[in-house]
Amino acid sequence: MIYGQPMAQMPLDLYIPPDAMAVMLDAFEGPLDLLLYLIRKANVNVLDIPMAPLTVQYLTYVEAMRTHNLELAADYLVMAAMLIEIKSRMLLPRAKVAAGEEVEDPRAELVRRLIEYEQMKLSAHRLNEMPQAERDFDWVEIWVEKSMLQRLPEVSVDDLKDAWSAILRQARLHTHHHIQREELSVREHMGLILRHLRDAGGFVEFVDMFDATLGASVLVVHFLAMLELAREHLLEITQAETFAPIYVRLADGRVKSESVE
Amino acid sequence: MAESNPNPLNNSPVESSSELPAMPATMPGDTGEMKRILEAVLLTAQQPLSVADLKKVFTQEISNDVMRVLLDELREDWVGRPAELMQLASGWRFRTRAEYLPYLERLNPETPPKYSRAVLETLAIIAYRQPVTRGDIEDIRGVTVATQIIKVLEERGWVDVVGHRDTPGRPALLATTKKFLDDLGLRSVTELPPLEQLNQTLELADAQ
Amino acid sequence: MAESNPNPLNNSPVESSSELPAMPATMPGDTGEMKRILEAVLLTAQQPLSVADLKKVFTQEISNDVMRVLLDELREDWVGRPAELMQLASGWRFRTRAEYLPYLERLNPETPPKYSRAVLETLAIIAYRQPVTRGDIEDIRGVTVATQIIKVLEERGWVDVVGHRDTPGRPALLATTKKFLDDLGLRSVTELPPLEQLNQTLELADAQ
Repeated sequence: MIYGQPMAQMPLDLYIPPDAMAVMLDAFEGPLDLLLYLIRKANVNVLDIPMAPLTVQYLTYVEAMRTHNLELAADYLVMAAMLIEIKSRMLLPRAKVAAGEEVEDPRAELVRRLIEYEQMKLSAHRLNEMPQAERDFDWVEIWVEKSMLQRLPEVSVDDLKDAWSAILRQARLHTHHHIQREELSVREHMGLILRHLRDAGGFVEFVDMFDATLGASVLVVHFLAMLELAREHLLEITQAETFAPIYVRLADGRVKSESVE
Repeated sequence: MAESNPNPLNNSPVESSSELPAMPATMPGDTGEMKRILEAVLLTAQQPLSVADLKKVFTQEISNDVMRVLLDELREDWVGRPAELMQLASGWRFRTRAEYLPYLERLNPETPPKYSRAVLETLAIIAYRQPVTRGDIEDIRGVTVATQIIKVLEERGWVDVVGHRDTPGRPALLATTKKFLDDLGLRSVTELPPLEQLNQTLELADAQ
Repeated sequence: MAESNPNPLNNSPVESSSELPAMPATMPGDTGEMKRILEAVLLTAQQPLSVADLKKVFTQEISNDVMRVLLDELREDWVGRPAELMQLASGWRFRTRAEYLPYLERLNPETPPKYSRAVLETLAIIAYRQPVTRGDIEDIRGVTVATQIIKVLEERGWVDVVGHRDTPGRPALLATTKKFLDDLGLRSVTELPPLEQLNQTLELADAQ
């Protein structure tokens, strides 16, 4: 940075080459920045600013900027006016104040602003030195192949009930067909029997179709289901001769022929 | 899909590691650090990186063989970890292992897909009237049942063929499976909501 | 090698164990698997994830203490590796260690955003003096603040309007965002570098 070059005294007359001036103006973030530069460069205490030489020097810069037709921000002129005002107040004899009352230094506000600005300027520099996303590191973000996660629709019992209600509502429009009323448990056992026969190759001895451990009521339902299947010609119940074993056979030509082979 | 082969390296005829030389003595630099560099690059990559891309990362020249050894080692390092280094058609990239996807899903739940009315009605008919043929379902619904609908339910493992009705064409008899009961939290189809009330409503309507 | 500690659970000397309870006896499930789940989720995260987010991932209830232990262990597991698990303002996320950026840049030579002094000074004032109006910033900097400067910071997602001051014109009050803290690796503005104590000199001078 441009700080820290000690100088025995502030040069009252200072020449800056025109192109250097353009560069310098660019380098300053505003009048406070320029003032800080002048103060630091002269190595004077910010708390005891020699207002007269500082003002002269500041005005020299501003004048130089103006003569080089650089677009001069109004902020620089406002600051110039402020410096001149402080300088003139410094020249006035101090009014006597009652004991204990503080005497306000005309420079106090300027000093407060310079210090706060310098603090922020240094903080900006520090922030910029901290590791920053994208500039100094990247976020880890590996790939997720969402299609690998097969999402299946969820169905609840209520969905089925609603679907059934919809079917019934629809069925009113088709009065020609009837929806049979049967015990659901019988229908379930019809499925179980068919599955049992299918898995066993289509041919099972009657007694093997029943699991006595399931209890009487289940056995009854199972038997009813078997009779219903026979009535619907889905299976055959055969007995070669009296007292011979009874067989239950899937009334499925294909399966039957396979089981015969 | 390009990722269908979870371990494409083992059967890539050209680059199979058995043909590769062991880490050459001329291996430049510190291979541990080189792997860490590759890892950093691959962990942040927005798309798969080709071997040519990965070579650009290093200032020194790296042969394809060396790069291959490094990538193979890096992939080995990630065995047993929740992501895997994949070689895809367009290059290398890390990918979350499938078994961790349900956890990611819980973080950003998407609305689950839904079955169409046709699928639900078909399922309801099979559940309440099993065993039924496709013709039975069509009679009850009053419309043709697309093969696709039955297929969806079969693929889900909720419905299967339990036999064939002994009528012309020997139509398949469909019934619900044990998986269907498990998935719906039922012990038996008798636990489905009773239909008496619904049927009575219908009869009432029919009588009018 | 990065994997020098293949089973970090067995010798996890939980960093901050002095403040934290040891792994409680009631620890649910397999902690190794829980860490892998957390790792999977954090490696894929598109933004930092809060502890509340991370808890959602598990079906079982997990206490903040247990989550903290798991995260600390996971961070330990990544020591010496090219990425690090960071605790940031809005949660936890993996990022690459700064020394690997030159390699990443070689692959993706996008010029990272470099901010002008005006932007940086404005950012510093918003960060250290928040909430501030544009007028406050202009007072401190002694110059007009171009709309573009604020816009750059807003577009980066580092600064936003948090309210309006109840003065004529109801000027917008600007403050830094969580993203600003995340992007600088901070958990809170209190972790910003302390301000230079320049005003001590002022007090000294006043006393004279």
